[in-house]
Amino acid sequence: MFAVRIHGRGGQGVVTAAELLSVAAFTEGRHAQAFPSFGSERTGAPVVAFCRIDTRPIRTREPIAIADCVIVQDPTLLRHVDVLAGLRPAGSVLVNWAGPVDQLELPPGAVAVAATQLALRHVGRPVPNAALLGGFAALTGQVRLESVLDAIRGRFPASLAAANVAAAQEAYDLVRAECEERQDA
Amino acid sequence: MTDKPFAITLDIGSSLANHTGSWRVERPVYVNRRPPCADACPAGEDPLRWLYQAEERGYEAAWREIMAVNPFPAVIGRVCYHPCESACNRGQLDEAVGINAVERFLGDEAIRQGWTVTSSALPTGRHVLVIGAGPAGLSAAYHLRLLGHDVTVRDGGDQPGGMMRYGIPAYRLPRDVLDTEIARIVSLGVRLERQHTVSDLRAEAAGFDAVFVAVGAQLGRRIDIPAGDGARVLDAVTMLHDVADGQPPLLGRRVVVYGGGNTAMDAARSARRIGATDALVVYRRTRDRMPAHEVDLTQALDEGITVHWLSTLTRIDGDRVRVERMRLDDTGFPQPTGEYEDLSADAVVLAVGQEADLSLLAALDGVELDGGNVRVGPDLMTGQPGIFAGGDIVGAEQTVTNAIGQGRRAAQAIDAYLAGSPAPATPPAAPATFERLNTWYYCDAPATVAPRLAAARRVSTFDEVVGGLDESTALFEARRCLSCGNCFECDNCYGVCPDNAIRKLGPGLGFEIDYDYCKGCGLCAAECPAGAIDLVPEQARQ
Amino acid sequence: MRSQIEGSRAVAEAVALCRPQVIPAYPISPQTHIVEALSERVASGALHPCVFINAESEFGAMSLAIGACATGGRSYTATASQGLLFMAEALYNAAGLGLPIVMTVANRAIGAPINIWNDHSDAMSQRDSGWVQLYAESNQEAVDLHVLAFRLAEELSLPVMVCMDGFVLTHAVEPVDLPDQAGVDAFLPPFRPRQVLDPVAPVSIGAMVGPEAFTEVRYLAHVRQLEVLDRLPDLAGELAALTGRRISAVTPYRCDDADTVVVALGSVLGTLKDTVDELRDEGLPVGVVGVTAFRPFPVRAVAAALAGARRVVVLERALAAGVGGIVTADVRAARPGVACRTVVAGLGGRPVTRASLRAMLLDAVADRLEPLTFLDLNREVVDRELARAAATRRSGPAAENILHDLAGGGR
Amino acid sequence: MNGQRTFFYQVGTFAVGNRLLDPAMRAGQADPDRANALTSGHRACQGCGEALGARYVLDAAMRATGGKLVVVNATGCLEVFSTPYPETSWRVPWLHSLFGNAPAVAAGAAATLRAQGRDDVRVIGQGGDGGTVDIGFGCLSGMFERNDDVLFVCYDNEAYMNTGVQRSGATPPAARTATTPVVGDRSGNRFGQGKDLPVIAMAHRIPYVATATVADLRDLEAKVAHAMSLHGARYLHVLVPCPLGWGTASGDTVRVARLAVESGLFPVFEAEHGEVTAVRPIRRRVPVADYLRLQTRYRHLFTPTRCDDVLDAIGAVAEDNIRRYGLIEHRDVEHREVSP
Repeated sequence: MFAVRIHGRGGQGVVTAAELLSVAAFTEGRHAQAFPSFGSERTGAPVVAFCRIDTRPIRTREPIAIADCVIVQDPTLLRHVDVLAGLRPAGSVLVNWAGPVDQLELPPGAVAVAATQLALRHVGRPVPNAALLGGFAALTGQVRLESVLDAIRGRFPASLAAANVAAAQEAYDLVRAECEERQDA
Repeated sequence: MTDKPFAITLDIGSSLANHTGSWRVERPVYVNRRPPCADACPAGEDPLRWLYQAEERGYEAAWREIMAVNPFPAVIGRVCYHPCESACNRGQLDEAVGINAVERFLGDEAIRQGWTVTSSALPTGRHVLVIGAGPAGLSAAYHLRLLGHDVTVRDGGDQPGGMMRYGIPAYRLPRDVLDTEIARIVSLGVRLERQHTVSDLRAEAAGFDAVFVAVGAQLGRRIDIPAGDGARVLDAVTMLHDVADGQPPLLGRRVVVYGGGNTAMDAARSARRIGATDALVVYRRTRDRMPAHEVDLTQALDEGITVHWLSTLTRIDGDRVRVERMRLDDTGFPQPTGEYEDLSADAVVLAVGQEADLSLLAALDGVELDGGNVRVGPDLMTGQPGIFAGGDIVGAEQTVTNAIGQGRRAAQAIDAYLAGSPAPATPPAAPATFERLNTWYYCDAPATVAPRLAAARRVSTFDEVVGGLDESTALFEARRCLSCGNCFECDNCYGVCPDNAIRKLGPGLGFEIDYDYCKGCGLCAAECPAGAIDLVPEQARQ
Repeated sequence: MRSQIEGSRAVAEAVALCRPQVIPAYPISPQTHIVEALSERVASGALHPCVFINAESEFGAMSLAIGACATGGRSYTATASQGLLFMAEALYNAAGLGLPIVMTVANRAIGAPINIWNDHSDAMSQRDSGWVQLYAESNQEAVDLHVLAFRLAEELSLPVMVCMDGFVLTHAVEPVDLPDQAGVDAFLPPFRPRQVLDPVAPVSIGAMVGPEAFTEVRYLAHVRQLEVLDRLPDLAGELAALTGRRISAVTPYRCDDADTVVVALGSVLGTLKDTVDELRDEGLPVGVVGVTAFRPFPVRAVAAALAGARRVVVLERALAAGVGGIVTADVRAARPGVACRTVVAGLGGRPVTRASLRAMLLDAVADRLEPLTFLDLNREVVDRELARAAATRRSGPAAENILHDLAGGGR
Repeated sequence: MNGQRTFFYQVGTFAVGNRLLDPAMRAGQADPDRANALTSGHRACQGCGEALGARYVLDAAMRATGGKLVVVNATGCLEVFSTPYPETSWRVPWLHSLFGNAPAVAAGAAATLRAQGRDDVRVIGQGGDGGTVDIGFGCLSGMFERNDDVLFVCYDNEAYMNTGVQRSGATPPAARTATTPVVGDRSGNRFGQGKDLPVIAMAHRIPYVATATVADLRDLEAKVAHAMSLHGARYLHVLVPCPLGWGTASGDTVRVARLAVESGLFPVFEAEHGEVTAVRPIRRRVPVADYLRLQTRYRHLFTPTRCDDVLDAIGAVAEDNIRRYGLIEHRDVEHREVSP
């Protein structure tokens, strides 16, 4: 079981990200369960979505308290939300951030990718979710990039999908490079 | 009920099992009430019945409906003063139905179409003598023939018709119309003996099984007015008779007619037609008390005749007459005022009433006279068995219509007499009053105004003054009938019953109430335009 | 076809496969995604012929469904929570008229205080409405139950409510296997109504029934509902031939030698099963009985599933104030004489965690469980409020005070 | 108005039939083979206006649709008196669901017919004023705004008669009901506009709105026929006097409905897409007192003393209607005033 928690704000595609991640896992023949934090929050409010990935059918329905990975779609949340709550000691953190990650007071393993910038460049709108999923694939290896890209292609109309695929691809490359760099370091 | 859920889903129309008639405390009943027109008709017609036929363009049927009662539709359609219209309930709504005009249309249509009547009764072998070929005599003769009796009519005149011919000017009753309707009666097999003045009734009655005396009131009443030399005074009856005979009297330029009845109007209007430039009617009371009918007065006034109201003739002197102004006392009776006025007059025509010559009957045993009239029983039989009398001589209203009614009643009484059985008495139906009508349902439709000849033209001729209705206007007029007290199949009862408890039986068959379901709400009665449904209390059952 | 899909969408797909002809709906969280997906399928022509109606209320929606169904149209709607309550009068009516409407209830709490999150208060409030109630454990089961529901409803002329936990299932994306159209068509023949508004064969539906027949009508309705239990195995078998998955009115899980068994409905069963697996691994003889058909209540099947249990815990997602459990009463009746505890859990969307369940089961096994337990109840808050209430004895919304307390204020 | 006036007949426009008219020009109710959608044996009170109105409307609709009609009925007198187990008086496909949902149930029926391509079968929803203007109003408004293909007919008897004459949103000012009693200075129902549902219906801009009464059958039938010739949401508001609730003689049902119109208190009109298109002019105007006096629910306005202020206020309502709808026709021909 691999549990992912995604933090973001209403309107940033947090729920979609969790769903796409589950689809990517599903296409790889694994079981996955994605679900949002069930709230009445409106656009802009902090929101959370979850994704479980397992090789066996997933029966449990409880919210993810112990996460293997946390994705932060909006770095401004870090000031208000304890995004690291329940993160396993060796858990991964992927944050949407254009600057150096050490500015963010995150655990050492945290990786930043400028997902909003990538989205603006490729999609034209500040929707960082696809890029972050690319980054997730690179960071955790839980899903293959191609599965993420297929999930994106299956979800959006062709041109929008292509733009998001490009963003995800580039994020994947950046994070992979970053990880390799760290490994090398 | 097959697979349908128990109790929740039901087969349609199953409530017919529930007989709601048990709720009823009053039951509606269709009735035929006596309409005011029929009630008022001296001839015994039931105009509603023939208007009903005419409404459907069943003109021949309508005419035959009249002919069953009155053999003179075309005549009556002209000369009747139509008390039916005075009584007509529609008069309280807008204007009375022009019953008379429709009757004339039907009578004329019969003449145009050549419709005839035949008697379907088996010959009785009985022979009735009718004395007088006026409206009463001819009506009696007609009905007696329809009943299968042989009839002989004896009349002293050159032509049959009596007062219809000699009392009513041709401009009101064209002679060809009269002749045709009389000929139709004669053609039924009536033996008509003209110029046969009966003076010895006992002798003449020999060989007859019954006699009907209908000699009419042919004598102009004379009154005592001081008259000087050279005064030219005539009575209206004689004058009109002479005019009818084609021998009009010379009256001069200015004619004064004294009297206020229809005969006075006829005399004045005839005077104008035979050369008088001025015709002045002197009458002792006011217009609203005048016995002449409004329509006659109006037409007379239209023709330039003037009326001197509240005036009596006190003296006739040469070419002058003196009249005294009158005033009405509290009882409406005219009282002299002592104020006088002189008028110039080349002739004075007295139209102050008519009397009968009853010498014919006076000699008979058992026959009683009462003033100027013969006393008869309810069956019009005089004190002498087998001798009946009717028309003007029995003291009834002296109109053609009444005379026709008298003739019919006499025929029925004679028939019963000959059969040795009293005429069956049917109790009169309850009246169809205006209050019973639901007038909402009748369209607003004022009376058709009959076309009239131009006054200028009618003064100089005896052409008919009042024109007839054409087919469309007659139909319209007929359809204005409210059918008071009698169903005319408007379907209202059938429509307004909330319980569908009225069955429609088909054209001409009316309706039937299904008392299994009728709850007695009374809507049918309330919404019946004609007031032809009564609500009667249900009887308690044992 | 198996796909990774949101529960609401999966249900919408399943409903669409059943070819409903009329779908009236009024939006209420968390049902919205289902009817949105259906409206899209109707608008696109993918679901045809079908009329989607935006009703003016849930009462209107159920009434539209009543009219549609009575006219012979396969009718479907979905609602939740207050919406279900707003339908209440029409629910009884649809059942009383025997109209086979299928409805999804995305289970949600009932206010006040208003709460949009999941529990079973809504459906439980309508348990006596005459509707068949089927509860889904997973989205897969929700899909299968919907297909089954139409067949069951139409065969028996009864309305069927498929209950799935709001958000927890409706908004969860997980693998679901959808049957193919041909398979559904074979399983579900065209709707042949027992009674129908039709000018060709007019009937009056909905008569007023007085004392002389009302008891009989009700008795027949009861018998008819019980027929569901007789018919369900056959239909489930037919459906299993199509899907490979078998639906049961009652599903025991590791009950064979269990002396403590938890009875529950809905999605909490998954978490419960994981918890039981955990405890079994530790050697505790515990089991779970999942109740899929709550109405009619499968008395014999529940009794059989609990035959070996010494302790029964009924995990309730609703509360009958003043009594406690709702399902408990029926379980007790099915298995009289066995100690039966009620645990009220997950009200108003509170997560039912494995940790809490585990602790509760350990208590149960140790006979430490109160007859009525509120799982994860914040004792401190309620005690404070009760104390305050006892002191002031005033009416008013306790919720306000509790929220205030939780926010850290405390008065 | 739709009903063509036939002059030159003793009875043309106003009576149900008349043998003189071409059968095609007679009211449908004159037809010996009329549908009798509501047949004998029902348990309505004597002289029930609603029973009459319902048969008028449904027979006309059956005629207009060639018998292809289904009917949905709200709870109320009409439902109770027509379908007590084990008997029904309906001869049309008929469904009763609830008090407040008839418009929605009817719309549902229409939806099935549309989905099944049976557009030839038409749907009528019907109910009393309570089921229409009060408890059923939400569903009705929804049906209107969606323009569902339903003719909804309100049989307005101006109170909850089924439950024993309580006030409804359609109860007129000053009327006494069981819940607007005449006690002390209180004079029945309070004054106000009430719920003018025809006008509210018009505000939905639906294809057709009309008012009618059981006193003018031809007008009513013409309106039903016209309504059935249209599609979409249509509304017909029929005044149906209730002898029980109004305190009128059972035989006066039609008369009192007629007086409601002739006094100006019940405007008869039709509207399409929110615009008034035709008005039935007053034929023989009467003072409102003539209408009110027949009804014991207004008895307190006449005894023990005549309440001229209240009568004037009711008269003002009539005047307002007359002005608003132009109910007095200015004709060249002067017509005599005769009380009907």
